Amino acid sequence: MSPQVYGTAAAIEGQTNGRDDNTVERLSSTVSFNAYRGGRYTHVDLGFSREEVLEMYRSMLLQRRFEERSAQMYGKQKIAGFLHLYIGQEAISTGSVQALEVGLDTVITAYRDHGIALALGMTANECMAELFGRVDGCSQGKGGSMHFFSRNKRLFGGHGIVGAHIPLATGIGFAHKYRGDGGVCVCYLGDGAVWQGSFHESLNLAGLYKLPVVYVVENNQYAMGTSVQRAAANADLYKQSAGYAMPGSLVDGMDVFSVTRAMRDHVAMARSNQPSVVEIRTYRYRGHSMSDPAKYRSKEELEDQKNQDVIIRLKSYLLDNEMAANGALDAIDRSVKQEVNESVAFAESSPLPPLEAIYDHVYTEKGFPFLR
Amino acid sequence: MSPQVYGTAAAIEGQTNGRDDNTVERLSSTVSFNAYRGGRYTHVDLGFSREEVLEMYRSMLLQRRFEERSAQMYGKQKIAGFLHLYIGQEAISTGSVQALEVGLDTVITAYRDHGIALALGMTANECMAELFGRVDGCSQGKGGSMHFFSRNKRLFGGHGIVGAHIPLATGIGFAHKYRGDGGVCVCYLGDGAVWQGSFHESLNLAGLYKLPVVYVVENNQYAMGTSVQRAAANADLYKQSAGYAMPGSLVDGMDVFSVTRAMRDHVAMARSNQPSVVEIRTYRYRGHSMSDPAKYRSKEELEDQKNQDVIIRLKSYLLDNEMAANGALDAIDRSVKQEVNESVAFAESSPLPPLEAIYDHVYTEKGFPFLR
Amino acid sequence: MAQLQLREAIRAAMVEEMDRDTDVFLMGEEVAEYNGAYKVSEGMQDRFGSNRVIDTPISENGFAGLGLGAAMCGLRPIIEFMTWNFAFVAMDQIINNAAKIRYMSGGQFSFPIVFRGPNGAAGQLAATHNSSVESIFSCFPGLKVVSISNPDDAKGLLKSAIRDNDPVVFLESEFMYGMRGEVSEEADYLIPIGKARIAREGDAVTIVGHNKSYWRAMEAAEMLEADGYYAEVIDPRTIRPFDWGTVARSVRKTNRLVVVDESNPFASVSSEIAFQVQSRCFDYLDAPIRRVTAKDTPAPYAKNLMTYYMPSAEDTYQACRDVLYLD
Amino acid sequence: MAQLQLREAIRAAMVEEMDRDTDVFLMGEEVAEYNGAYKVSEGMQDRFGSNRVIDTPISENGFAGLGLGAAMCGLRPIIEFMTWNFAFVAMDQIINNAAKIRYMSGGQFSFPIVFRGPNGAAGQLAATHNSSVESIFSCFPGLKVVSISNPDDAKGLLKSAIRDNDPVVFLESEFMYGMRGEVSEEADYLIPIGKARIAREGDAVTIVGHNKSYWRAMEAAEMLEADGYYAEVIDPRTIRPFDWGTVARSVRKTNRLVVVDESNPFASVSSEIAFQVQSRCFDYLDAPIRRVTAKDTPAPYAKNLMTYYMPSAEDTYQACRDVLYLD
Ligand SMILES: Cc1ncc(C[n+]2csc(CCOP(=O)(O)OP(=O)(O)O)c2C)c(N)n1
Ligand SMILES: Cc1ncc(C[n+]2csc(CCOP(=O)(O)OP(=O)(O)O)c2C)c(N)n1
Ligand SMILES: [Mg+2]
Ligand SMILES: [Mg+2]
Repeated sequence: MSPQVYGTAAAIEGQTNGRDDNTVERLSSTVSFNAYRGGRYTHVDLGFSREEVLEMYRSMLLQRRFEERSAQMYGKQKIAGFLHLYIGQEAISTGSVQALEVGLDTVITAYRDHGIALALGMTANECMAELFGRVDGCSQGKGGSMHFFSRNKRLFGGHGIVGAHIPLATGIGFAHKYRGDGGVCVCYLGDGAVWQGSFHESLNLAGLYKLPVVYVVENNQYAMGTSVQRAAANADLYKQSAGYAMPGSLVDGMDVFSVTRAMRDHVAMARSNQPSVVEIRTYRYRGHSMSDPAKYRSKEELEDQKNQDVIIRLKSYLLDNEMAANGALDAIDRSVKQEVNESVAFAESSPLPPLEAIYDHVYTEKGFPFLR
Repeated sequence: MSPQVYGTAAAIEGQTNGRDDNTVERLSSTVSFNAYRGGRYTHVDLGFSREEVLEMYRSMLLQRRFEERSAQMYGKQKIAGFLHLYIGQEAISTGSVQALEVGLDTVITAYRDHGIALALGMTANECMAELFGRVDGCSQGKGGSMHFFSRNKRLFGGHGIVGAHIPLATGIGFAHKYRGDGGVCVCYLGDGAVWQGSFHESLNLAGLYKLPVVYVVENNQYAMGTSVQRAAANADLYKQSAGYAMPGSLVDGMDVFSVTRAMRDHVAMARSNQPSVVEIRTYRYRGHSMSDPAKYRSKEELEDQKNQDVIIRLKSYLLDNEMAANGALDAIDRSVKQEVNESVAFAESSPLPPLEAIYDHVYTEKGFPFLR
Repeated sequence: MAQLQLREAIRAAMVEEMDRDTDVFLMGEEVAEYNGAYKVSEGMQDRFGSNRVIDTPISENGFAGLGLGAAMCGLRPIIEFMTWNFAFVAMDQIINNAAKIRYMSGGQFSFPIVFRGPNGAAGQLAATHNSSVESIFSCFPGLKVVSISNPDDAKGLLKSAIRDNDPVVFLESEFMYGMRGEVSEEADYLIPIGKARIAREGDAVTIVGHNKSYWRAMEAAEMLEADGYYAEVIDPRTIRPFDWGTVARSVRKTNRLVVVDESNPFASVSSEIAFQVQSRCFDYLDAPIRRVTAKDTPAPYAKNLMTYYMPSAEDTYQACRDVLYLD
Repeated sequence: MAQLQLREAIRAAMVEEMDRDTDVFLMGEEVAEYNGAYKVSEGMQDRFGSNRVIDTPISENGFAGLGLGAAMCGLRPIIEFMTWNFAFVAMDQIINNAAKIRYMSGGQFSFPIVFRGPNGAAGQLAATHNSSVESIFSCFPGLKVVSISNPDDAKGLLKSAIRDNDPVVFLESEFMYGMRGEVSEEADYLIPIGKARIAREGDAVTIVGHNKSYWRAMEAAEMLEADGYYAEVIDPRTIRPFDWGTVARSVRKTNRLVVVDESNPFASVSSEIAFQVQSRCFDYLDAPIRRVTAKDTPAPYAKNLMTYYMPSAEDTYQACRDVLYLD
């Protein structure tokens, strides 16, 4: 081998620390990652006012109640197809929105998308109407639960094919940079999506082109019935970043403040065109979708996790720090419930799309000659 | 986050060394890899007899002369399609075959496959006849240069779609383990193939199922006209192993002894069901294929590399160590040239497949009702 | 005869073949511990152990290729796609490797493998979860494509597919998994690949339909019978190779053909049937061949649109009346 | 009119559109520093810089998706596949994302993107390097598919494709890149997507052929002329949407149709043409529709087999004689 080739390797490695049997050398280096534990950050550290924290509380509750109601409506067959609930993961959507410039920055996620949609400020009305398959839905009834979109809030979907949206995120980041608009793209994916090749191709492209993208792995411990340990050769998902020479972090997803702090750091990196990977450990309380009895985990495990509930935790924080009284928090809950109830009424009264709308939105072109 | 989740992370990391700003912790760990430098191993270290070394010399020369002759034949339009020459990389094929049990172990590679075919003991005749598209070719004239196969030598191809053979290798390894036949699969791929998702999916599957596969990246510095640096977010390709918690090594591919040593170590790991990644740094002297003028690199770079030539280097070794005289080495060259000349005559005289053979080998089933 | 659900018939085929031949194994997402996303493989991990019933990460390209590599070594993998919609990420493995390597190797390496899973629409799942892939795979010489409409065929054809030495794309249906039907209990019940089934005899019009569409064909035939016309209904069962003889013989008798196919229309199986039948039965056709397909759009979510999207028995009935010049 | 090679015409279209609109960029393997694997993009990196002419790693799925994400933001990417054979690893992005997201978003996000590269056979490259993908992509509503046969069309259609707000699959040919032809120098030379070209008028038989097959059609027409028969040759130019009107009008005049299509036959474009024409021209057809396609096998390497594999002018000529009942 030519000396310069080894030169490169050595330079990158930093050191060559001896041989293990007189002939084989060891190349060693240190890799490090950030960790954002729960219970470390106060709202003061993060610069949040009392009102802002209450707003976050309200947002998490809205996501929770919206989905509880959706589940009921699914039972009543008002909603069909797949319905994947985000319940338990609301700190991720809510915390990360605190790091974003909504309207400039872009967001894309998989099919478990109600939480982020509401956190971004999409209305319960347009979301519920979409679940009902009505014209006033955020995707005009064409997409359903898995395919929430909002041009306005820059939510680029809601995507049902595991891993398929990750290259899109990479391209959205590319567009931010190409245009120099200062925005960044946040891409959420499940722990299961890490093992799609599209994730790896995307990380390499983002690292190579230095794109403003944050890849956020929402590790809720399971991909359907498969735990991370049963899917991963290396269960520390944040370490994937190292293969692409980019920063990686591990975050406690049961604490909305930890998420906020981590996402602010990573969004800031992205703003200076440094892509990165964030693994946020969380838990989904419900089954994978409505048909999943979730027998693959124990009751104890689930109860343990519910004790960490993100909403109860923030509630205790508000009470403990005397930022709000019980009554005020109850009032928020009532107002959220009312908002959700109204969204159901709104969805019920929104019309079904007319049959000819089946041909709308296939092409931008008007009058495309479909085969009929 | 539940304490046990962090528990896991901390345990894997080994240590948590402080915070960088009072709130964000660093998780650090050491990753290490083996390095097999050139010029470190003698044939005695490796237990090779003089005859065995001469046999390796002959094999490398055969690969070289075979391809030089193929290039001529391509110029005369006896060979068509794509022709990718291995010239410069022969230490990899030759060194790794020393680590294999030919007939038990399995080998699969991309389209730059002549070298490994000959190193495995496939005859110049069957290889040249394949290039000529004749019935006596190793793939009966159906595959051409990119698709050498030998059931006998357990060469599972010759594959033209970059990265597509890597999952096959994973499955071949799976079959070794399923059957418990003690064999291992060695999968060669180019530096360019590392950025196909199929590589990453395969590493994860192999790591998860503990499959007996060695993934060998033949890093010849370029994928067509794209240097590794221009394709990789992280140009140390062997480090990809870390993401899948498997061993990785960096090897000097210009020294056949270093390759032998490294491959023996990694094949041994595979035999105990530990998959791994080996990056072997090498260089191709010719263009990517016959039509490539290779303007993307400097004359100096090429000359530098040729000074490291694997064959000249082994020749010097033989002469310096008085293991063979110049005359004996020349005789080997003459015999190799004759073998190659005969293969051309053989190929010329082998018949073209009959036209009806176009329907052979599509299905195992006889009498499949093709549309005609 | 046993009364089995479609999923049970598929499972019975797999279990029998795995009992018979230790080279057969099942691999896919959630097939083992979860007992199958649609419970097709329920109990199989318990029976055969986790070395032969194997869960995978969500890496379709990787595990489809893994199956192919194992098949090259003589194993007989059954690779389950949770649905065929997720096979597009594994397309290259199926099209470039499964279909072509045997050819490129001059016949040295074969692929005794089955790729199976539910195909086509499964309700209000929107555009990416309702693809019909039969025409896509049938294009490619080297593959065989089977599509089933009932439990008995499922068992007999899947057993044949598992024993076949060529790669078989085996298309099931999420909607039909719960459907019950009589299933042969013959010891070695094998239905040959490549033979259509005449499900109902008639002389007025031939209706061809596979998978779910077969049932639309049967419903339309009943509606026609009320009008006094007897339709001949053919379930092709195998798409590649297609049993042209059976269809052509029928059309020479009925002089009319309607194809029901839930694929999007362009270059679909129905197109190929039209080509072949006009070519083989030119002088026998008394009316243009009609087809009833999914709309020429992606699949929508909204309930009314999704119903409208799918080919219906009513539309099939109307197409039959049209080719009979009844209105 | 300028005399340009096909590759130069394609380049001219890209250069003009990139001059006109900074949202247009070109991305693909070896498109920039190497000047294109087939020199289609020669000089473009020098002209537009490496921010707009961008080399990629060998990650088709990744960069196809990157292009789509950029298109969702309103950029107008031109994504080059070195050849379409390598698009199978990116199939999911094209089929599930490019074709369907606009629909699923209720029209909120569009995909003004062109995927382009050489399609079909390119000589003795064996099975994985000779795929014709037009029927595969034409299946999918949401995509447009253009296939070109000459430099002038290449320029006019590619400019239209780049300006189109929907995703366009643009099919070229490695074999034809060096072919010279007259190309319009009009300032804004746009050929509408969806309009066929009648290349040669005649009354005896209609021959439809696109891309390389167009030239087989023209050669066959000349051979027929020597026999005293005038074939009408139609180059559809766009496969999706297909200009059925032009073909149907021609068949109503000639009463006979031969389709040349270098795809494998099953469920190919030729199948769809057969369906549509028998449906639209049933009473006008004096003979069954014939087609001349690649063999129903993977593509072989050996020279004689590869020649035999491809549809030839002679076979096309013979098919015309057959439908004219001349032998
Ligand atoms: C390519 C693909 N394969 C399989 C599926 C079926 N599927 C849907 S969700 C899912 C699990 C994904 O788990 P994860 O990524 O962890 O996300 P989570 O559901 O936990 O949010 C699977 C296998 C799919 N939609 N796409
Ligand atoms: C999926 C795919 N994309 C693109 C190509 C075209 N192609 C053939 S070889 C090659 C370069 C591969 O480089 P590398 O993996 O480093 O192997 P090397 O040629 O150096 O041996 C490319 C881009 C292909 N064959 N397959
Ligand atoms: Mg998960
Ligand atoms: Mg290389």
